[in-house]
Amino acid sequence: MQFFGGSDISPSPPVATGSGSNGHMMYVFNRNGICLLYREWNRPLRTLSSQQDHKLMFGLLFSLKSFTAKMDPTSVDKGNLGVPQLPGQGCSFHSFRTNTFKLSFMESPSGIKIILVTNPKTGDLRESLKYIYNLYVEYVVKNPLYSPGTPIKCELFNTSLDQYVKNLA
Amino acid sequence: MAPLAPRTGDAVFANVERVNAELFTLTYGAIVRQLLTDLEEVEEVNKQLDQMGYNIGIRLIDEFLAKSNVSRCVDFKETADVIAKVGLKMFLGVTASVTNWDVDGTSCSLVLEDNPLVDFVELPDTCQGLYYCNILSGVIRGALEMVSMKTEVTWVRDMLRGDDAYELRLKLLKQVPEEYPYKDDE
Amino acid sequence: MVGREVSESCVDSMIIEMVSSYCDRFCSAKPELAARRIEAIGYQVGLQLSERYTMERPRFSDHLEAIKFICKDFWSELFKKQIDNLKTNHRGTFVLQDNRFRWLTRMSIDPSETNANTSDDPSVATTESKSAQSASMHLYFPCGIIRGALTNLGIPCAVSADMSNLPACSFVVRIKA
Amino acid sequence: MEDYPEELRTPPVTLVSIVGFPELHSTISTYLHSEQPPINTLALPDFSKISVMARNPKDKTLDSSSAQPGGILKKDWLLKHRTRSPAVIAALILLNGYRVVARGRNAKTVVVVVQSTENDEVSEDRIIALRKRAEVDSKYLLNFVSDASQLKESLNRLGSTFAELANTYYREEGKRIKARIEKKNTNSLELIIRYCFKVAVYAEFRRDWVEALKFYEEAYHTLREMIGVSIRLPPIQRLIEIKTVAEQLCFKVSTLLLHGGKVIEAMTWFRKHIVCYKKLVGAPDVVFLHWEWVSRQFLVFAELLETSSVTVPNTSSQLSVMLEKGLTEWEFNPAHYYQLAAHYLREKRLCLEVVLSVSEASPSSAADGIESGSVSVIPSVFIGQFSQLFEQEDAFRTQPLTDAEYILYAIAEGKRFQDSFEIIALFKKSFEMYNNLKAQRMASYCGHLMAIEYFTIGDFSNAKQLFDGVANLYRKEGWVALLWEVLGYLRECSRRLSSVKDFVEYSLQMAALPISSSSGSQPSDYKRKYGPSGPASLSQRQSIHNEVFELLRGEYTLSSNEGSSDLKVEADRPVHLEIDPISPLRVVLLASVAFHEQVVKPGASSSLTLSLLSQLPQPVEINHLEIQFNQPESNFIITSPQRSLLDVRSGDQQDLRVETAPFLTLHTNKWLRLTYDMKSDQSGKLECLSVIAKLGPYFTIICRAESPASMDALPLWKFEDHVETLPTKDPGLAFSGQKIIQIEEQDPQIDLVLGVTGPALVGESFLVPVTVTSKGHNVCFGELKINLVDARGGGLVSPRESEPFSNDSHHVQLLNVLGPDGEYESQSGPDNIRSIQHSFGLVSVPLLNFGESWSCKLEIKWQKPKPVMLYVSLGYLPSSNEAKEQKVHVHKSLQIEGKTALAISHHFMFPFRRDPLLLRIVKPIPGSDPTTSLAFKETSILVVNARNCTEVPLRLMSISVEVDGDDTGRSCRVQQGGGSLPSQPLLVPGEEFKQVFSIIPEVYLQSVGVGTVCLRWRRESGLEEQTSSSIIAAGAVTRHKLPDVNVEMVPLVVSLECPPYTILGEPFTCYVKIQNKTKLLQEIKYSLADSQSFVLSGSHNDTIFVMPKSEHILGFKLVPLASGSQQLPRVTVTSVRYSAGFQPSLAAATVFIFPSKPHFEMEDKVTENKASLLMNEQIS
Amino acid sequence: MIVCIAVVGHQNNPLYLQSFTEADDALKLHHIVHCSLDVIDERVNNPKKTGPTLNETFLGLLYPTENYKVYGYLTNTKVKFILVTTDLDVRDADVRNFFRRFHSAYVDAVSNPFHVPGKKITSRTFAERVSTIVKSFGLSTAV
Repeated sequence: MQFFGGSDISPSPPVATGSGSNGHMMYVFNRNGICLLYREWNRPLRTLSSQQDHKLMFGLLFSLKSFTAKMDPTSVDKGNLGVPQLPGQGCSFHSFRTNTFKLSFMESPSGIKIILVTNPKTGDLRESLKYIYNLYVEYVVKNPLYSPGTPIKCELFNTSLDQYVKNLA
Repeated sequence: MAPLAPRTGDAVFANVERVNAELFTLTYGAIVRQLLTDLEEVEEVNKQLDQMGYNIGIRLIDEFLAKSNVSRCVDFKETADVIAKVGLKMFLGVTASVTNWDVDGTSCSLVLEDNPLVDFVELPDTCQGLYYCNILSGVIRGALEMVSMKTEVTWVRDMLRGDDAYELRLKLLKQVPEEYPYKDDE
Repeated sequence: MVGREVSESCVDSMIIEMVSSYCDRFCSAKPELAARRIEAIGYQVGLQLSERYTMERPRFSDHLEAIKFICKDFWSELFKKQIDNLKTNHRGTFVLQDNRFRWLTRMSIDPSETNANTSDDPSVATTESKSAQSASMHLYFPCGIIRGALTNLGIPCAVSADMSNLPACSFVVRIKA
Repeated sequence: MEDYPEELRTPPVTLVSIVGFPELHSTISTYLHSEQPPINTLALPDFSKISVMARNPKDKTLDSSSAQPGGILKKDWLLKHRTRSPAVIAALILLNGYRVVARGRNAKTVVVVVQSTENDEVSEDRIIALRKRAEVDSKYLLNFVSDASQLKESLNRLGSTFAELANTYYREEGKRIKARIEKKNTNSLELIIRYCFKVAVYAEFRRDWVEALKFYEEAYHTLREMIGVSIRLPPIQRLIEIKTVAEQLCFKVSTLLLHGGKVIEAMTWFRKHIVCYKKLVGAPDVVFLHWEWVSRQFLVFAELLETSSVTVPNTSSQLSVMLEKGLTEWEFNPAHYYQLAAHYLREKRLCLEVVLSVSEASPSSAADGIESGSVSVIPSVFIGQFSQLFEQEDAFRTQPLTDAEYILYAIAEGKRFQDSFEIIALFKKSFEMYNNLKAQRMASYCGHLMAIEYFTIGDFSNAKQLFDGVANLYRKEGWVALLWEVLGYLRECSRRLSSVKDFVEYSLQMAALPISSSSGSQPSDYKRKYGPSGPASLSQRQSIHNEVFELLRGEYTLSSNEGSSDLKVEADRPVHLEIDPISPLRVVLLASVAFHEQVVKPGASSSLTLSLLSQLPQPVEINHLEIQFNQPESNFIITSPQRSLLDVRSGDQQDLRVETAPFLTLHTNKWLRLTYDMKSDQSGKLECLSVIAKLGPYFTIICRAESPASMDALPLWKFEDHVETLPTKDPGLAFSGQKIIQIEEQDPQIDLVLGVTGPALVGESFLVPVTVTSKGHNVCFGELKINLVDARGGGLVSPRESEPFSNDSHHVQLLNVLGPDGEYESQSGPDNIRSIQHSFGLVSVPLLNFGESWSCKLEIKWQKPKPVMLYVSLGYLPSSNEAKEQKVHVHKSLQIEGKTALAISHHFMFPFRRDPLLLRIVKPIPGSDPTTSLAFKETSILVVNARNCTEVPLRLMSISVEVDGDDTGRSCRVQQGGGSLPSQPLLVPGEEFKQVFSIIPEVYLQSVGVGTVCLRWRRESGLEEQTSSSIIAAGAVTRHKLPDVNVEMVPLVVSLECPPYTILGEPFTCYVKIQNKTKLLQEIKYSLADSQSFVLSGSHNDTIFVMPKSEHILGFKLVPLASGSQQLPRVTVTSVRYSAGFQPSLAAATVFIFPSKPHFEMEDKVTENKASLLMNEQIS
Repeated sequence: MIVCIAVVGHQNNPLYLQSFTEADDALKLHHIVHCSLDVIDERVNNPKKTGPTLNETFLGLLYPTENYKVYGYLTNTKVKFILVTTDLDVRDADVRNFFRRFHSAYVDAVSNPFHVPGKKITSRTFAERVSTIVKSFGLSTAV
């Protein structure tokens, strides 16, 4: 299927190893912390209202980022904790793992944050996130009917996303 | 594993889907003319073109980042360079040179010898004061804003007005860090 | 500047922006006016393109020849493909169908709305029609191009388009006697 | 071409001469002339006249000697050979009266012996003697018999001989001359040319075109060599002569080519001719002669083309030739050459004018001499030469001219002609030709030049007319530069014609032309390159603008160069211009008017934007504007504060509303946009008609208002590149704005109610009550329109279907309009206009004041069950003074179903236990429903049932069977069984009603109309109260046509008689009565079957005979064995004659048996029984 | 030498007309060009008479006036180019070549967004380009 106008810019979808369908859910936030997309494939237990959920998730990332920056042994200038930074500034984490799930995270310099929650055994998903980012560009940003900053409602995107996440290592 | 190195402008341009420039050039020309008829005031047209450019910029930035593998745009100097060498190339197939930086490195010029927007174009006397390529400045402004650089982009030279090149002046106003959007008392 | 190229997304994003500024900013109140302007822009482009692309070729002897030119050379200049299917009633109406119209390939209507069609909630219905309308706004530009090109070739006509099944799109050309 | 000598224009014709016998000449010459090819005759009465034949001895010397010849071609040579030097001389002689035959040089001689009759014998020897004397070969000694019998053949003989001889003569002459050429015994080009010419001519005599062509061309070429070398004449005249000769040769050549069908060759030849002579302008003083000559070349060639009607080649081969020769379609077209002829004639005129202006400056003596005519110049013997003729003593003597003299002569000649008319004529010719070819642009170019010519000779009205035509084309196609020139002329013309209005219009047009100084930046050299107003430029426009506005302000007077009347604009001579959308002045002032709404309520206000545009180069100050509408009271005036209202308030417009605008100045191509409020109380459309601009005291422009929506691009400007702006700021308005606004009528304050119940029933006259109640408005001049329309579409009228029950073919009909109390509307008041048609009604409503109401009833009748839309609309004036108010309208509509009230059916029966034998003589046509047969003169029973198929109860008023109008008298007697209706019965919905009639057919016919069932009924309740109206009381009628029946004679009637009941065990008798109604003896077999329930006596089966017209009765005694209703033993009666069997039906053969004797009054029971039993029995 | 070159719109309105003569017979040239439209109509309306092959843009020699030759060219978009020259023997190839180059110049000119279709061509670049093409007329053999 022709995703990127035949260009080889984007990583070709990483080969799906192991049994698919271990993606739990995914968030896409923009630079203003608006949740553009929340998609879930397998979340047996939901306790919070979706707003609460989104807010918590964003908060988690936000602080986690400043923590990591703070902790960064390599860089000299350490803003004090909680001081906001520029996207891509300082170091950043790309995933953490709990006993029940793994959260993979990527942020584009334009502040688009993609969070993918999968089962703890999944491997490095950075490429996959990048690929998803490309999907986002192709099917959301370039959709004539999509106005930037609004929640994503694009069939093409959702289908190809589900498709992709379904057989994800 | 290390993130891929940012690509060169040529590499990117070679790989994106391209169309022949005529359609692009003529379409833009038609838009400008229509705006002139509808808005009558040249100043207003400049403004609207810039606005349109801005809107385009905030869309294009993500495609740019996605396809050029540029992972960080924190340093203004770098960023300006990337725009000139990769950004413009990737979309318009032309590159600009980045010149006369000011001392504190917050403003510079992008100089283009030629750009596909202006092929065939010849400003009529009635339209002096029109910045024909104003959409371009808008695009750059918008794109930079998306990477949290508030800038001011203005035309210094314009071949359509008889200058020897197209010169855009980029001035960095401030870099806005991203802040926590929610009230804490929620 | 022969053979000069730009990235496709330049054209795409410019057209997208053009449409949205006319629909949302300049003529937000009156869609028909916006449509008119967008069509006019397309018209001029079509006029100029036909001027360029018919250089170095003998004059067309009849309407059909001109239409065929649009379907073949003209279209592939613009979209790197030809019109997939041309129908006519031999009384001045032609239907040009492009099974995968480049400018619609990335257009996708809000799924919630599409399934909202089935629901009989009027408010949803209106939003649906709204999105359909804004989608159709994107067709005035290509319609204008076609009309411009044909008019310039001496065939005054009216052009409308239908995109009921994306990304296919069919343009209906009605030649004014 | 006409001024060429005839001999040059036409191919030469053989000439012979006959001498003697004048009486025969006419016969002979007419005959010869009619020969093919014809022969001209030179007839001489006798030899004394022979001297007239050309024979000038000089010839010999001149031709042979190589002495310098005086010229190239002799003027009279050709003529001579065609008229005076015959090829053959024929002497007509009588044998006896013989004289010597004088012989012309080289001419062939023939001696013709004339005999009155053939039979007078000519002796051989005399002939010989004669021949000897006359020295003619015997075969040229003909005899000519003049009497009728022989005449013909003699003539033939003559003719052929002459032809032959002539031919040889010309050939020999040709040879002789050719020989000289070949001998090269002369080096004088003149002679060679002359010889070639002669040879060619001789060839022509022989109709040898090829040779002719060859030698003409040779002559032509040789002539070409002469240029420069010859020094015989003074240079100017030398050239003149050469050109003249060249002209002749060229003419000959092209004629031959064209007639030979060699069109392309002719073209190329002619082109060469022009090319090689065009440069030979000659001395400056006589250039005009050259141009005249050139012009003539074109003219002649044009005429040649026209006369030899050539067509553009269209075969590919010709085309290719044409192409490589570089020829184009237009060169095949005389118009092309006429135009050039005209062009060069103009050239000539101009040069001549120059020369004249010079010569006038210095009048020379010689000139006087020549003009005074003491010396006269005449053409010399040689073509293209002139010499002057002196009168000395009594002798004339000619002497050659010096060039100086010649020039003077030529000029003097030149002066005598008014070339302009010639020029105009030529242009006109090509103008018309081009028009016929639909080559409008070429035509208009010619028209243009024509006009200029008129202009120069001061015929301005003609010029103006032409220029106007041309201007239109240039305007249409936007050729501004050309238009400018033409307008310049027009402006000048109208000045000369002293018409101010035109002058102003043209000036304004010019001033508004789209010319920026960049274009038309030409050196300011006016010489005939531009029109009178010089090259087009912005500055010119501005000066013209200023000039005309000064004129309009009356500050400047226009001098029409006649000096007669100076043109001034002033109070008693104001200027009004009208500008409509197609006027060329539209660029001067354009008024676009747009209402901001399309529809508005009366009295409510809407804004109106007025946009003015002018292309004049300078700002224009408007004193005030008047805006005019179709509703005059809406008109208003706009002034700028600078202006005082004094000049506005002129006369009648006192009461007009006055608006002010900040300023009223129009700048070039800038919209002046003004917006004001408008309101009108009058409903209907309010349209802005025109805008009147008053500029200056004496100048007004009335400008037709245009809607932006329907405003197309401006003329002229539409081809110019300048940023277009919209008449209104708001683009929406600019595209859709209209100069018309619709003012709604005020909403009615009236109730219009159609009170109606239930569906209508077919046949009844259905009443629809209509009530008008005033709720605020008074109703004046109210009028009620009623309309019936078929709800299913399609009219209510259907002429096709035959409508048995309605005299006209309307399915549904508006019968009438009844007053509120049911009596006819018409009675209520005379003022009441009212017209009723089948589906349309118009009723006037009396004046109603607030709160009052009025009502009426519409009486509608359905003939067919179908739904109908009823439209009722009320139009009225809310107050009584018609002047201001407009009608207000209320509309109501209602669909009414039409239903059939009663479904009627019927069937026939025979009386109980009485069965006539019907033989069915008529077999029913297969397919058609078998018609019922009734027995003649026998009673049958008709049962009619009517079912109420409505939802309302119906009261039956009467039922009867009526004779159909069409059949005459009663065919059968019908009686209502059980008397008439007891009391009018009431049928509830769905209920059925039966009515019995007895029928006795009284005519014996194949098919007999029984009649029609008429059911009179009316609605019960519901519409009760309205039945007060008479018609309603009458009730509605539903009809049911009974089918025709077939009446038959009955041979036998079998009737069964037995008691309706008996008692168990009690014996009783029953009879079978057989009536024989025929006059024949009838053999009847009968048989009787056994039955368990009865014991019976009497014979079981037997054959009996029934006497004619009598009856036979069979009786059986029976004893019932079982009780209850029992079947009697089956009786079967068979008529042998008709082989028709009969058995009583089961019902008829049933009898009730009581177990024991019941106790009740029997008598009337029986009758009761009969009556009820009668009902359920069918004809078997 | 080329004395005049004109572009005429499909409503037969002049879009561009430039003369290259010192003698100011501009008007005359206007007339010549305008008249030549009749010939073009003729050629286009009944093509059997046209010399060059059917529907070719180059219409060939339209008609010779006394001292000029007029050539025509009709684009697919019904725009006419008209060339007036004083050379008496012109090579077809040269004319064709000229028109080809002129056409592309024209196309670029009308591609200027500020050029309103069907209106006068006022572009200076166009004018310059045209004058160079005119100058080089006949010098180079047809490409």
